[in-house]
Amino acid sequence: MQHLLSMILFLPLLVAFTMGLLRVSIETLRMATFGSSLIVLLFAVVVAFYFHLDGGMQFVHNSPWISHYGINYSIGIDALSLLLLLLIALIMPLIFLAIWEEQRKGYFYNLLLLQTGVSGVVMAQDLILFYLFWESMLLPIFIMIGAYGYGMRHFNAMKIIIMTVLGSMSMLLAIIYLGYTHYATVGFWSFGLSDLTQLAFDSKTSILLAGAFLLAFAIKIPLFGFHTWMAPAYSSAPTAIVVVLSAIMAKLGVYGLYRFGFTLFEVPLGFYTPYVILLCLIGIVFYSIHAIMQRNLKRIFAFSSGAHLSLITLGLFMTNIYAWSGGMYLLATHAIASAGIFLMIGMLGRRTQDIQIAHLGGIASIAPRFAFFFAFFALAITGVPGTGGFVAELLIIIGAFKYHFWVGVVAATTMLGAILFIFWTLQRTLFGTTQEATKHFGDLSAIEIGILTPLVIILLVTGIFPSLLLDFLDASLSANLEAFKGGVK
Amino acid sequence: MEALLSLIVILPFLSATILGLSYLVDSKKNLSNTYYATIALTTPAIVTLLSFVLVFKMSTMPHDTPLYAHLFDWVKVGQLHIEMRFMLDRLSMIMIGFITFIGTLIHIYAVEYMQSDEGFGKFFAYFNFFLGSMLLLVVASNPIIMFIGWELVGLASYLLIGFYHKVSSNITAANKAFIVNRVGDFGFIVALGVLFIALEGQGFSFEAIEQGIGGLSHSTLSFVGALLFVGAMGKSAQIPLYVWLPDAMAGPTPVSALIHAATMVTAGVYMVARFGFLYNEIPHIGEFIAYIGAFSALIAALMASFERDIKKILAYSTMSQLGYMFIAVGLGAYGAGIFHLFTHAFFKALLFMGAGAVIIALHHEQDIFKMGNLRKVLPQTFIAMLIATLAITSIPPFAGFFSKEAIINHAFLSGHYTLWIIAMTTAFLTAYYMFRLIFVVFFAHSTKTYPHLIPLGKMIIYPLIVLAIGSATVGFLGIEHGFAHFVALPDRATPAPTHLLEYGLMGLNILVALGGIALAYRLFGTNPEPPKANIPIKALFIHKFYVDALYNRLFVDTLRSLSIFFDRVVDGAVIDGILGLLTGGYKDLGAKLASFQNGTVKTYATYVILSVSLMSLALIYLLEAQ
Amino acid sequence: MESIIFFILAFFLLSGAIMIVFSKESLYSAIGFLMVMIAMAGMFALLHHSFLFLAQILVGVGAVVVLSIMIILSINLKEENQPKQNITRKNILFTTLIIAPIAGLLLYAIAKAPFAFAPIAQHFGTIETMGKVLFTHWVLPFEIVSILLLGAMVGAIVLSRRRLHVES
Amino acid sequence: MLSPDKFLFVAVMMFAIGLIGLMLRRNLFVVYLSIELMLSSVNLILATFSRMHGEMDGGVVSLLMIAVIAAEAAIFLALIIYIYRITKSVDSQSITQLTHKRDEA
Repeated sequence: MQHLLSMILFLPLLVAFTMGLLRVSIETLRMATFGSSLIVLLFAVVVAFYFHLDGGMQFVHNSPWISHYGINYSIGIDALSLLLLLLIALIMPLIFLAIWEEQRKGYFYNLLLLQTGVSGVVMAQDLILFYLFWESMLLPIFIMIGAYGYGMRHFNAMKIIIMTVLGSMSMLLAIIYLGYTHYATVGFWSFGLSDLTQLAFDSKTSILLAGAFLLAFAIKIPLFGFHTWMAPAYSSAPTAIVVVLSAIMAKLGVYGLYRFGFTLFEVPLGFYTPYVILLCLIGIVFYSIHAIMQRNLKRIFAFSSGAHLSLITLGLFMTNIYAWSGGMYLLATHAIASAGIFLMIGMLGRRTQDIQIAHLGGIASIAPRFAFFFAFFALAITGVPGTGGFVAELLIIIGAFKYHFWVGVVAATTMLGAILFIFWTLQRTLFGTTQEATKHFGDLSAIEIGILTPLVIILLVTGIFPSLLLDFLDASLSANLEAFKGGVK
Repeated sequence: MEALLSLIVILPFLSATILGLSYLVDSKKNLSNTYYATIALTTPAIVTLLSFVLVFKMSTMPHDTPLYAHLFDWVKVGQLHIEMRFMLDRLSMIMIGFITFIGTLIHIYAVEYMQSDEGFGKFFAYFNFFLGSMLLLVVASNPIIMFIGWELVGLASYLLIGFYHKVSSNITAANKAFIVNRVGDFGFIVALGVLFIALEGQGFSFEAIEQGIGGLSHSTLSFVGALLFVGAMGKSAQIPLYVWLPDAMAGPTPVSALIHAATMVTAGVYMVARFGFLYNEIPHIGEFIAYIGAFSALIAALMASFERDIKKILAYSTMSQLGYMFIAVGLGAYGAGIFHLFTHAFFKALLFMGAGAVIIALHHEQDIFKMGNLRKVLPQTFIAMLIATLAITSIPPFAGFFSKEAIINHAFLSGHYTLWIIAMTTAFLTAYYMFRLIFVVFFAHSTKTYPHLIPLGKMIIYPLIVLAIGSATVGFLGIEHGFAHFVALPDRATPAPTHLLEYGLMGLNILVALGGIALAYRLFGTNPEPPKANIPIKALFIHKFYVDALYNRLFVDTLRSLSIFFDRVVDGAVIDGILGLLTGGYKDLGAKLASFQNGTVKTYATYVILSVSLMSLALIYLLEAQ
Repeated sequence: MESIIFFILAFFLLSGAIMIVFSKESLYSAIGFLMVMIAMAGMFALLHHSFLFLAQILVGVGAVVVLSIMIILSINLKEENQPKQNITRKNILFTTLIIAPIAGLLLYAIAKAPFAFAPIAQHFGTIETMGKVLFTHWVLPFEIVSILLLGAMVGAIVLSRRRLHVES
Repeated sequence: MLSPDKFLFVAVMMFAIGLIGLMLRRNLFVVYLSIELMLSSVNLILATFSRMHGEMDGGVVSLLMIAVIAAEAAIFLALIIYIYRITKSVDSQSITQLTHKRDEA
């Protein structure tokens, strides 16, 4: 029980190393990766089972690592981390199923490393450890885009890495400064989150430090103005990576803000709040309009992703319980919905070899199941009632109205934003008459339906019985919100 | 009782799910249409029975004790406590009564109508889903759940309007319907957000809101009221959000019947009536609503007068009749408004189903000027259509007379003479364009024959007969304001009319209607001419005031060019430009430095010597300084 | 007497150096180099380094200079293959400007320090004393230089014999 | 009476002339000889200091330097021949393999 989290964390890495050392065949590798991801899912479910709803940080494990500088291997989870952990554990097996036919081994190795990276980000309670995982998840993505991507893959891989590293460098500097300050004031080095929260800074320093963290997260999310890596990276990346980018990695930016930004910098974040809110609001409108004229399915849904992440970030910065619950809820449901839609774009791409919208159409008349699932996920992204997205958007909009009237009005445009492009996209993708590329479009196979059905069920359950998940988050969020509000005063 | 109420909502969704799953699983089309039709018809039939049981049980109870059915807590965050709880009061009772009844008739009709379509199962999945959504909307006990139903109705209409999805223009129509509806929903959700924050902590069910709004400022209430009405505009196709309605005719005819009679468009009126307590606090917003309604009624009537497509004529007539309802609810005559909604459901369903019968008999011909003399060929349809037309033109004793008269009289008695004049004009136009349709389709070209007519089945004819009887008789429910008293909505009082005035107004109404019929007969009785755009004002009417073109230019083109602008300029030039300056700076610097590395050993030697020389200078300086 | 010899040697030394740098023909530069080497040997002799004097004559003059002249003659540069030298005034000025500080620093150092010759000990600079020091304190450098020479020999052979493929 | 200054002065002048040659000339022979010149000047300085302090160590280093000069001569001359074979010239400008080429970047 003590080492459950560590096992979740390092099992994929271990599998990757073992398989790599043994130089196994592609079949073995495929089975091993899928098996390991299932085991991880099992462990994650066990963790969720033993998780106490109102217990704060749990499954904490602490062992010294580089003790001279106070860097510890320190992990633990609270409700939100657990939520993300479950998402990761759920989505990874589906990705492995979706790339079952893949012959390039690099896919599997990189995805295994990626899984360790993203899981580590969610669990890390030590800032250096966090940074380590934060950067390590970038590397497989860089390799995957560069090696297996499409289009201008080298340029786009460079673009994503340069932009995100720009942010993480600033964060690293801030982390080191924090550790040093702990050394200077308390007398020994420490990078533990709980230690660093005790530190006090003068307002100017703390605003700079908070800004450094914010930059890293803003680029990862990405907020408006830091987003130009997003669409190229999405369009160049292989499907598996797009799913991870959209469903998991972007969410980790928000998670980082929540875990580190809001814990370490209650006051200075107040300084940034108006600007961040402005960026989020611009983002909601901007991304939606931007998506209209895109010609590539991946790019369209990349922008849709951006709009929703802006909405989630907005919810986070409203700092009231409605918006926080809504934000976290959207985090989960959008992860599921976007995983679904990008997996389907992958399936579509395998069938047509082309995801330019102009070359598609008429799928609904020859592949009704595909059309049903695709339309379902697209509608789930627009936040149709009955899917989880609606609940989340409703909560965020209410939270935004509580914050300020005009913020609420702009936040409510998210209801309009998604439909502007998604319905047109559906029209040109699914409906109408078939074209050259879609003439022999095969309907979904049993495996593919098996991949997508869990996602559909989750979306429906979260939409119809939202209190299940909301109650799960409520205690943790309320406690953190109280702590945050206390810190501000 | 609670269980029955829950079942009314749950059953249609359940059967929609079963139908949808069957359709998806059955990829080889093994399941027969009978299988789908059985499930699809059983559900609304059961639901209708249940709702009748409830209606009879409820009508004996006092009107202020609604029936509640609590299912589960939907959301509980902070002060936001939303229960999935259904409420059945007199208003929702009337609504579920006619929604389920007329909905069932349309289902029966649709089984025959859609018989040969390959998407038969899918169609009924959508149909049941539509019905369920509408019922959810109606019985919701708080605005949030109502909004869910509201949205789902929009989704269902999207799916059904775009049912023939191989033709791209149908999907465009469906998109238009959904997007315009969402614009309205945007108003709705903003209103709900403001209202919730204003009432935070007092609960958010309709009862709680009714108790809580006393403490709110007048401006807040006006704002909320106006924005809620924006939602109603979208759903009920009022100016300026009506553009989706005529295009929505792209769907199969039963869909049009369902949208226009029993579901969807009635939602806006219902919602305003549901929030009647709120609008009573802000009569000036109510007047605004009434004016919007009046102008919608007039404009729609004008457009209908120049339309050639039989379904679009009916669509505009719906918009026009909805305008009447909004006049009523805007002026506080909620009972009258709902009564017109009720009667309208009967005759509009009948009109659409009749039109559908004509269309299907003529191999999907929709242009009325290609029809004529159908009176002899389709006698049952003709009779049914005639009854419905008489009802909509408010000729006594047909249903529309009672309800429309109540509205027009209310406008007159409450002193809104402008509204009254507009309403009378519209009544005249209504009679004109409806009888234009009747004359052109059933009377004109009395020698025309139809060799390839498709015979109509029983399942098409019987619902027509039932509805014809309904259209002829349900109006009597409204005698002496019986209906309004029964619904027990918070109507605003008007001065009681003298008997002379009352009979005078009634006579005027009938006269105006007869005048319209006479004009229609004069122009179209024997030898009709299709409308020609020979004078500018006519062209304006025929082209629907160019509103579609205007909206396209104003919104669609703007958004598209904005999107391209964002892509090329904001992202491409500005943001990447700034980034490019950063990275490009390094690149240029690198290029400059690279030119120092010219490959010539001598130059390198020079660098070394130059460095040594500089160091020497520094040393000399330091030594001297000592 | 020693001063006169010194000035004569210095004159040869510096004029040889100038000849190296400024003569157009490589052969004249080599002859300048010869002068420098011989003058250097004389300087060693003046400094009582008798063994160094010998070594300089043997190695410097006998081996290095002769080798250089031999190479120059064997290459036999034609006129058009001579590098086109443009010793402009600007070049000279630039060079002087750069080198002046270095020379200045060195001269400054010489001028500042009080230098004087210590009295000569017996057997200073003879083979015997040199050998004693060389094989006691300086054994390791000596051996390293041996290896260096060996390496240089191998290198020279490799470079001048095989024609390596070089991408143009 | 001789003083070390004079020897040192001569050595510095030699060194400076060597440097000038190194910078000014393109003929590889001259470059080589200039380098030799500079080495020799250092040799002279070493010998002068050795004499100045009456210690033999300077002289020993000077001796080793002579060996180095010989080694250097061997390598340098071999290189000159090598370059001459490739480029058919003894111009230092003709060796441009180290250039940063833009198109390959």
